[in-house]
Amino acid sequence: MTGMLCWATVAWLLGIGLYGIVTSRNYVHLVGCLSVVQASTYLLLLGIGYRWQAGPPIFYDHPPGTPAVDPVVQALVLTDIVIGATVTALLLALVLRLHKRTGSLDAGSIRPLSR
Amino acid sequence: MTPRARLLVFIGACACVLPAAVDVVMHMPAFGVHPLPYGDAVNRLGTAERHVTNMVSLVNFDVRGFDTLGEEFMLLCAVTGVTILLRGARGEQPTAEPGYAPGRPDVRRSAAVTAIGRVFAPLIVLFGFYVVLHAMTTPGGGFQGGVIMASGCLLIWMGDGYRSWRQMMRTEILDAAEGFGASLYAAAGLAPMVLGLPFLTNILPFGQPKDLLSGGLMLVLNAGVGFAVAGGFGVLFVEFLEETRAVPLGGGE
Amino acid sequence: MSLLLDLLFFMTAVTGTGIVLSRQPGRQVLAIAANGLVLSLLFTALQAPDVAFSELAVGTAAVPTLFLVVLISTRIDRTPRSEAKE
Amino acid sequence: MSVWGLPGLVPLPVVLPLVVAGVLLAFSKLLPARLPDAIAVLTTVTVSGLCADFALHIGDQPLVYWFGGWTPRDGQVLGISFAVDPAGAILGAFSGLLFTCSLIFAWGYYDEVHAHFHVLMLLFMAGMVGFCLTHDLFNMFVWFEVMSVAAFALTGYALRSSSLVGALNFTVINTIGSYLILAGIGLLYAQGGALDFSALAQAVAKTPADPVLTAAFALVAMGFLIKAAQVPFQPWLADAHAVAPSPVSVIFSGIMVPLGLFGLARMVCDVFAASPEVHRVATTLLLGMGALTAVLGGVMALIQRHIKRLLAFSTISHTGIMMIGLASLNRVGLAGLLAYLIGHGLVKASLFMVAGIIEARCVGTDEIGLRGAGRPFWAVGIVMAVGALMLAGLPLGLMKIGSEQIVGAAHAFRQGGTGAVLIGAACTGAAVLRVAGRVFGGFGPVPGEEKRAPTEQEREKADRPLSLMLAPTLLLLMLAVLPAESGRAFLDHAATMLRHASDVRDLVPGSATGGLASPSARRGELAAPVMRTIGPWISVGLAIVIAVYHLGRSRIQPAINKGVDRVLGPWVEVLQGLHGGLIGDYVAWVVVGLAVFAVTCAFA
Repeated sequence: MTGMLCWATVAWLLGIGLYGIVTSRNYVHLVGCLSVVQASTYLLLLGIGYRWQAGPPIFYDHPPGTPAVDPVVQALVLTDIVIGATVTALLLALVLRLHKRTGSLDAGSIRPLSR
Repeated sequence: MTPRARLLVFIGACACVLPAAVDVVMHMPAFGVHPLPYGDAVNRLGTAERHVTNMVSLVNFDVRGFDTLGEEFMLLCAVTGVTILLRGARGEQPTAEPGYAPGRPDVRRSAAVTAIGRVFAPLIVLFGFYVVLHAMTTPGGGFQGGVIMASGCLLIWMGDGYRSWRQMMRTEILDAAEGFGASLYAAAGLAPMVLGLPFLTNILPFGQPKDLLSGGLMLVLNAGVGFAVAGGFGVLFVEFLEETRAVPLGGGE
Repeated sequence: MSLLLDLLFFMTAVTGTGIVLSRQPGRQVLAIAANGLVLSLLFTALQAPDVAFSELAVGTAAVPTLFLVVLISTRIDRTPRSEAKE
Repeated sequence: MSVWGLPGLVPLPVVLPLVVAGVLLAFSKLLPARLPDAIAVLTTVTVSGLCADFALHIGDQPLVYWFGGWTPRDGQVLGISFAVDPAGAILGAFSGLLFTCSLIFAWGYYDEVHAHFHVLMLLFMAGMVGFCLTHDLFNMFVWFEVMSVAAFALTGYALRSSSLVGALNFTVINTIGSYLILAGIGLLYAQGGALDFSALAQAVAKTPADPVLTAAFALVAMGFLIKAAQVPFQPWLADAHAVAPSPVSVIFSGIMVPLGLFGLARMVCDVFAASPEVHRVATTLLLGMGALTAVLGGVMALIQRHIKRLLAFSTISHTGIMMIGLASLNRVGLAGLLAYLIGHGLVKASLFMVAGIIEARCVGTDEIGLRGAGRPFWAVGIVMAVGALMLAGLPLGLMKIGSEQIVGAAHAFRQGGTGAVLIGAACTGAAVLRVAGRVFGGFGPVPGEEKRAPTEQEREKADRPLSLMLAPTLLLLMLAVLPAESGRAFLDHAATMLRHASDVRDLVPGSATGGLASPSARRGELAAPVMRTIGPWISVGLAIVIAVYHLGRSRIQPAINKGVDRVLGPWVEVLQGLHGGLIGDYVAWVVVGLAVFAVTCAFA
């Protein structure tokens, strides 16, 4: 049951994030929606690495050998978070510059090339 | 497409994807009980082979340290990109005044806010440093600590205002820290190659488990990440906050 | 444990939806920070303290700050104060 | 092994540019103006040399290198490995060559920002080489992201509003693609419990018909297809390539986009080698997508007036042609993919350099506005015309080998595909030929459908010596037209190893024949000899006819022109509208692509 809920949340976040991007009229809002899409990947990876009745993969208080969840997916998610932060920063920088150029944040009104 | 047509296309496509998604969810391995051979192997080997207690750091800096190398340089890439995008067009002006929102009253910050900022900023930076140091034993590491250090400095901005903050953050130093940290990571990986061992082989003594200085080469790599992330996020904050300053007389975009 | 996880999954879905539906950028910054917070809690519950730590630093502090700065920057007047007063 | 290619040096092609980039950044404010140029060129040459050396000295086994000395224990893979095979190494060497030429072309172009351009270019290259050589799925994703982030930043470099929107669209679509890949990696990890290609291939062989694995394939493939700009994910490419600085567009079109297909080839031939279900989905879908992309890209190229945008659409078309080769999944098709990738990369890189020269010299990229403006340096026009004919399928050099094999493979495996190859080649060749005729010859005073296309006034820094810009252009074009028959055996070997990546290492016993077996490949080589000799000339002829028609409109009765315009006009409007630069539209198409995958997986 919890598992289903986890995978369903992943699918929901992916879908709603894409919905947000498709309907977005504001570039800042769009960047926020992209982070929702990304949150779905965090959840998927950590959900896969989870194990009932297991502790964190840190053997400071527990001796090595106590049941622990998967450390590999956690390392992957850490990388994922860095990717998310860097891409968000880059996108926001683009958005800022674009706002200075055109005075608008509306994704619908700015076209890359004039007709 | 009109927004309406676009939404219809999106909904139609989602309707097609939905049955497949349900099928996949039904066939996913059982949550919390399926085998995890890779992670278990790391948990089994980690403390015995590298004398560290934090397995996530072990994966990040040793077993899959090559991924982290790429990750560090990805950060470097993004920061350089942001610098080009923002600094490239406006130039750098460490002494400029902040801009202000029209119609918004100019509230002076109270002495208490300033004091809180000045007291807590060093504390948070210190805490970030602590987090970096304890990567091998408890949760934390170069990345988390670096972000905390860079964010801690933001308290000066909130307490003392833009100008004091900007005078504290020197881009030359931040750039250098970032480049140095990332290069340190790569150089530490190259060092074993001089001895004829594979890239990133852990050649330093491993120390004792639960000891701050356990993990051998991982300590150097962790320090490199700490420098790179603190510098990188520092540059990001500087470049973004410079966007809130006023344009100097005669200088336009 | 199971109930706590269920609740946190639900909260994640709700706050994520909140980010998408808050079309006003100022409110969205809050939604992003709230989502970051819920995600950190969830990661802690999923026995991933390292990831929770990162998410707390990045998702509730650094990234919302960047969004906030973008909002400030798109709203301020860029003439220097001394000039504007004259 | 030669002295250079000591097995211990395998990580250097990736690590060297990273270190140089880090040092350049740390000392960016202290270095004199021209030094970063020189350092960067030296680095790219070294990387190219190293990779070429690997490519030439690998035997029948890939060169496996375990990072950190984490070799597998008791059958459990722990660390990350590089498995250098000839295909990956030759692509690494090729990207090094393109970066060298592009940096020489850009010499003196960017002096205002301290070495930042060089830092990004070096990281861009390191990402590509890592992507080509790695044998670990997540590591592949990391290098893919390094490559993407560098590309995002470089696209917006010019800071015009068009380049900013182009970069935004590029970033958003490609980042969605990355997240889809990551989700696919997650599903693979859930089912296979590993990230190493060979270990995953083993896991796939155990449960070949699992829906989770098929979904994982669909997600990862989507990510790579977005990068490779296949229909319906293609519009971002035109927005991004049109507005990026020309030295960067050289890299984008020359290697970055086709690398998406290379990643897909690795997936299909290595990780999913033992899954007949995936192979069934792949062959059906990839052939259809490739054919559609080849034709649509060609038609779109014909109705553009912004020279770089036109070239970008021709890249879309030619990537579609490569995909037709990939879709056959046999040795001939893969050898064709590799040959075409490199041949097309050489030609397209030199064409983008010509576009850069036009932009720098004539101040503009609008074909119609620049009519006759290139007359003073007509020699460049000849380069462009030769490039155009090469795109149209002139049987010379690597592209000849590539198209022969792609057509052969497509013919043997299913009767479709060949027509799409010819139409795509003819249309793109005609479009570029038209530009050459109009800009350098002053022909074509009456524009046709292309006048409806979007355009912009742009300029790039003009005071660069023409010789420095022309030298790499000529070098690349020469490499493209030189006879390459001696490379045939090498490419064949590379394709064989790429195709049998998993069973070379004996990890999946008995599953070597996933999809199509070698007999059909042999048939492909022998099939359609008529098509192989006549085909290229048909497309070249067609290209010349179309170009002459476009340029000769002024000689035709105005009534006929008006009639043609009335018939084609609405269709052109629709096509332009589909590429209108709205990010929401593009993302909607991504979801449509997901739906196509889902439906194909259900019914294939």
